[in-house]
Amino acid sequence: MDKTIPSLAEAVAGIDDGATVMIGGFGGSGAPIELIHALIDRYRTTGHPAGLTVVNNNAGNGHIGLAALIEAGMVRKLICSFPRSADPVVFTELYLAGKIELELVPQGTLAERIRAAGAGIPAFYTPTGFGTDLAIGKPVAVFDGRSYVQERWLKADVALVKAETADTHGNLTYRAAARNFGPLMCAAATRAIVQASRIVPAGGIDPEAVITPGIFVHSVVLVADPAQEEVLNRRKANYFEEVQG
Amino acid sequence: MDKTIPSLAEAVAGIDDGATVMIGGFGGSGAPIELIHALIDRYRTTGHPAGLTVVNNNAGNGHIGLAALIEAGMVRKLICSFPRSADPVVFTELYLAGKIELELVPQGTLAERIRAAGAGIPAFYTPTGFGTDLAIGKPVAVFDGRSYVQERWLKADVALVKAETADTHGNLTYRAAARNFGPLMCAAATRAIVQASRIVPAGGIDPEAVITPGIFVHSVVLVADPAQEEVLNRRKANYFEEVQG
Amino acid sequence: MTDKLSNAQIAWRAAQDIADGAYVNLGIGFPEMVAKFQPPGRQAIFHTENGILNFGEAPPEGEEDWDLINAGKKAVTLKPGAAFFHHADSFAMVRGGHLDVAILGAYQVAETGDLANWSTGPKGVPAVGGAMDLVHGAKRVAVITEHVTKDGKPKLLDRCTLPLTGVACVTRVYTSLAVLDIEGGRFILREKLPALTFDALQALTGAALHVSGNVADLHVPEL
Amino acid sequence: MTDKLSNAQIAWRAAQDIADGAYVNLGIGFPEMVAKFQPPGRQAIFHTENGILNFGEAPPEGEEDWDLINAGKKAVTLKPGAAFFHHADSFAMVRGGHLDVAILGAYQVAETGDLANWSTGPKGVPAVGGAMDLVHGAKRVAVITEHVTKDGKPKLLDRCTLPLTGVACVTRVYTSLAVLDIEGGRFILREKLPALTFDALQALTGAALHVSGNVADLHVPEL
Repeated sequence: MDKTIPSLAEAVAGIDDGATVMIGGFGGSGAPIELIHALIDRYRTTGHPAGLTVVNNNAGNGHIGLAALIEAGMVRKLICSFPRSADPVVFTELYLAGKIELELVPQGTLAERIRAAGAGIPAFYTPTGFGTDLAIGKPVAVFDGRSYVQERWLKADVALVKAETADTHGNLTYRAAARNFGPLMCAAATRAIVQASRIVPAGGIDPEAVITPGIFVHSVVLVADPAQEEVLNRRKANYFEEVQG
Repeated sequence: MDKTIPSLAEAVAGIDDGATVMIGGFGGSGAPIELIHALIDRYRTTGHPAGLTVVNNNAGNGHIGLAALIEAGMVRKLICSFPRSADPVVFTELYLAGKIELELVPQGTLAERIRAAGAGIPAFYTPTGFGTDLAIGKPVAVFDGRSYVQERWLKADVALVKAETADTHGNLTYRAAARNFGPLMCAAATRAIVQASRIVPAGGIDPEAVITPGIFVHSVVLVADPAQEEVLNRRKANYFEEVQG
Repeated sequence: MTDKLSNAQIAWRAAQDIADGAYVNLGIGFPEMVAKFQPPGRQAIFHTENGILNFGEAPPEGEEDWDLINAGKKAVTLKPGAAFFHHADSFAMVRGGHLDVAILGAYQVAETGDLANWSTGPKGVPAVGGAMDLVHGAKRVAVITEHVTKDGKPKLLDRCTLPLTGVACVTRVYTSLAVLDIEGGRFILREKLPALTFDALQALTGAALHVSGNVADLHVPEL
Repeated sequence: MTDKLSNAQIAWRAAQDIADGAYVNLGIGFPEMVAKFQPPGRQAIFHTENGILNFGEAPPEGEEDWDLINAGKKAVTLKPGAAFFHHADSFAMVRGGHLDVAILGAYQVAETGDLANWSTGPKGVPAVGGAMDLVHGAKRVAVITEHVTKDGKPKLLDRCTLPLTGVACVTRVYTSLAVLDIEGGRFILREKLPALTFDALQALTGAALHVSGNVADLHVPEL
């Protein structure tokens, strides 16, 4: 078994128009910049995939990574908890112009909905959001005298996730707080595509140290020295200028 | 912050009559034998705690550990998935005599109910058990054309868990498949009491390697060379004969 | 050829349908035997409910590590690329549809796909383990079983009479006499022992057998 | 003493109520300041939604590790005994009642304990983050806030007029003028600036103030 894919372009080749794509990361920590840029590269060459629904905690920052994906016009709808950042201009302008749809989800509910999808739990109850505008239209139930909102699982066709070390079976470790949504998204997606800073043979990761077991991972591609969103933005990097210019 | 407790007796001192006690382990793997025996020791000296509800995957094996806890007469009710073992005579006789109550729960539902308790999820839907005797009386709902059973969280007053390494903050690692229910039970209990083969200062466990973060753990007690249920049973160990004689 | 397959032969036949790289859970007891018969060049990844992916055979006696066991509480070893995880993650793998195949034993299987394999009735101590989760989780749920009970009663029925493990969950049954798919609420006969006539098999089966396309000979090596 | 507390002084006052060893989540922005004012001898363990327990101060500029950030996306450092975990485990800590204290900012707080702190209405881009989870998760939810808005309107009200973050969740409010508990649907005044009369405070508050026992002087050091 070898889940390694030789190139970023091949890794993102099978993502269809209209797909729901989960993208790991919390802000720049864990953002799979190279996978995202490979997906934009493909769109700029082929016109596909378009009309994506993207699930991420945020809505991008500056003009690279998720922000560039949105700026390229590939995203129809965003499901996130916090569409603000140091430089959220790309999303903000499209949103205020009515050109991108937003489903705002409380962060813990977002995490749990994704976790539920991976765990085969179609719905669960949470106290989060009860009595607020974000619970409008959702079923409510009382347990032990307290009111809860029913939330549904959130599945995806594809997850794009950044890991630290992968083995050829797809077992993953992460780096510090870059872990965040990664393990949940791998399990919630029909196809989890992972960029890893290091790929080792099966047996190269201590079974005790595995954070995402390989059963949740479908493709692994090596990105040995991955970009860090925050570093790119501090030097005002711009996907479009760098690719075009 | 130091969650270390100097002795097993002190670790189990505050468990009340009628408490719900989760006990980690799957069969003998992860069974906190020393904590269980300390609890029996206390009962045999003081008559407390009695009338316990115990949550474990199994119902004990032989005459040590959980089986001995049941044999001592401390357990009113058992919540488990598989009350069979190589030598289940203690539970079997009491059960068939109507002297102990059994709530049988599918294993994955047991795990998820415990996980839900720790995660603040009062209820969730699962396909498991739909249409079977174990779903009788439970609410049913249809999502996306498929039928699911509503299950409730399962909380405990106390969890008794066996870890490999603990630090003074209560961060834990486990050994191989001894992990099983441990992380879930720590989070689901008001008080998680952990026996560890090794206790290190804060900073002694790599933050990446922590399996149970200390926030879920309340007391840690050192058991440097813990007994293994399977090994004890292969030499026909008996808690009562060894203590008495 | 004997008049029926041995357990090993049933397990062998089931093993032929497991693809290389498949994630597989084998029920405790008889189904564990399937692991022995992986065809050359194929390597499945075995999952056990108690939190291991990619475990291997039992260690030599005396070298057991009792923290390294399978769902049947038997000592196992690890293969390269193994992983440990807790019980909620383990059943996320099960319930979340991440296993390619689960192979289970059966008391009874119905043409509806219903399975009864956990309880023979109200007597004794009931025990369910992970069976109810597995039948609603794996992408493909197969059963291996004798075709009839020890006293000759059919185990393949129109409706199960014993307490159910799951509803409409089994899609393939490997028996000591035949291989059958369950499709649209019917048993479709795919393979049968060559010496056995359709009518003879039907007489040993408690539900109507259907044919859709070819019925192949069930050929299994001596084991 | 100035006529109202600075943000640092409000944060200082809130920090005095955090016990040694408490697990604490501080909302992004102003509440993060509370961490600076832990009394000597006490050490809380700070949780951040994005998966760290026991993080510490920002590193020196130029030494940031951008995989090691807090919920406000600011670089942090680790203290001994830190742990990483994924987002579902992180919010299990929040929702499951494992945090001792959450301290949040507020646009409005009602005597019912309702909190509004995520949306100023339908204009602009809404963003909620983890606030709605925190208010229903931590054992104690406290708010730190100016007593009135920049244009002098009360922020402590009988009912919130802005979109709610949570219902009946706040139990203590630290303002630039006073410390109040919320009990039984009422604001109970616990401390106020010595120079301020009860009536003057009431005039700046959009809900009835109640007294139950002593009202202490709110004393805070110059910071």
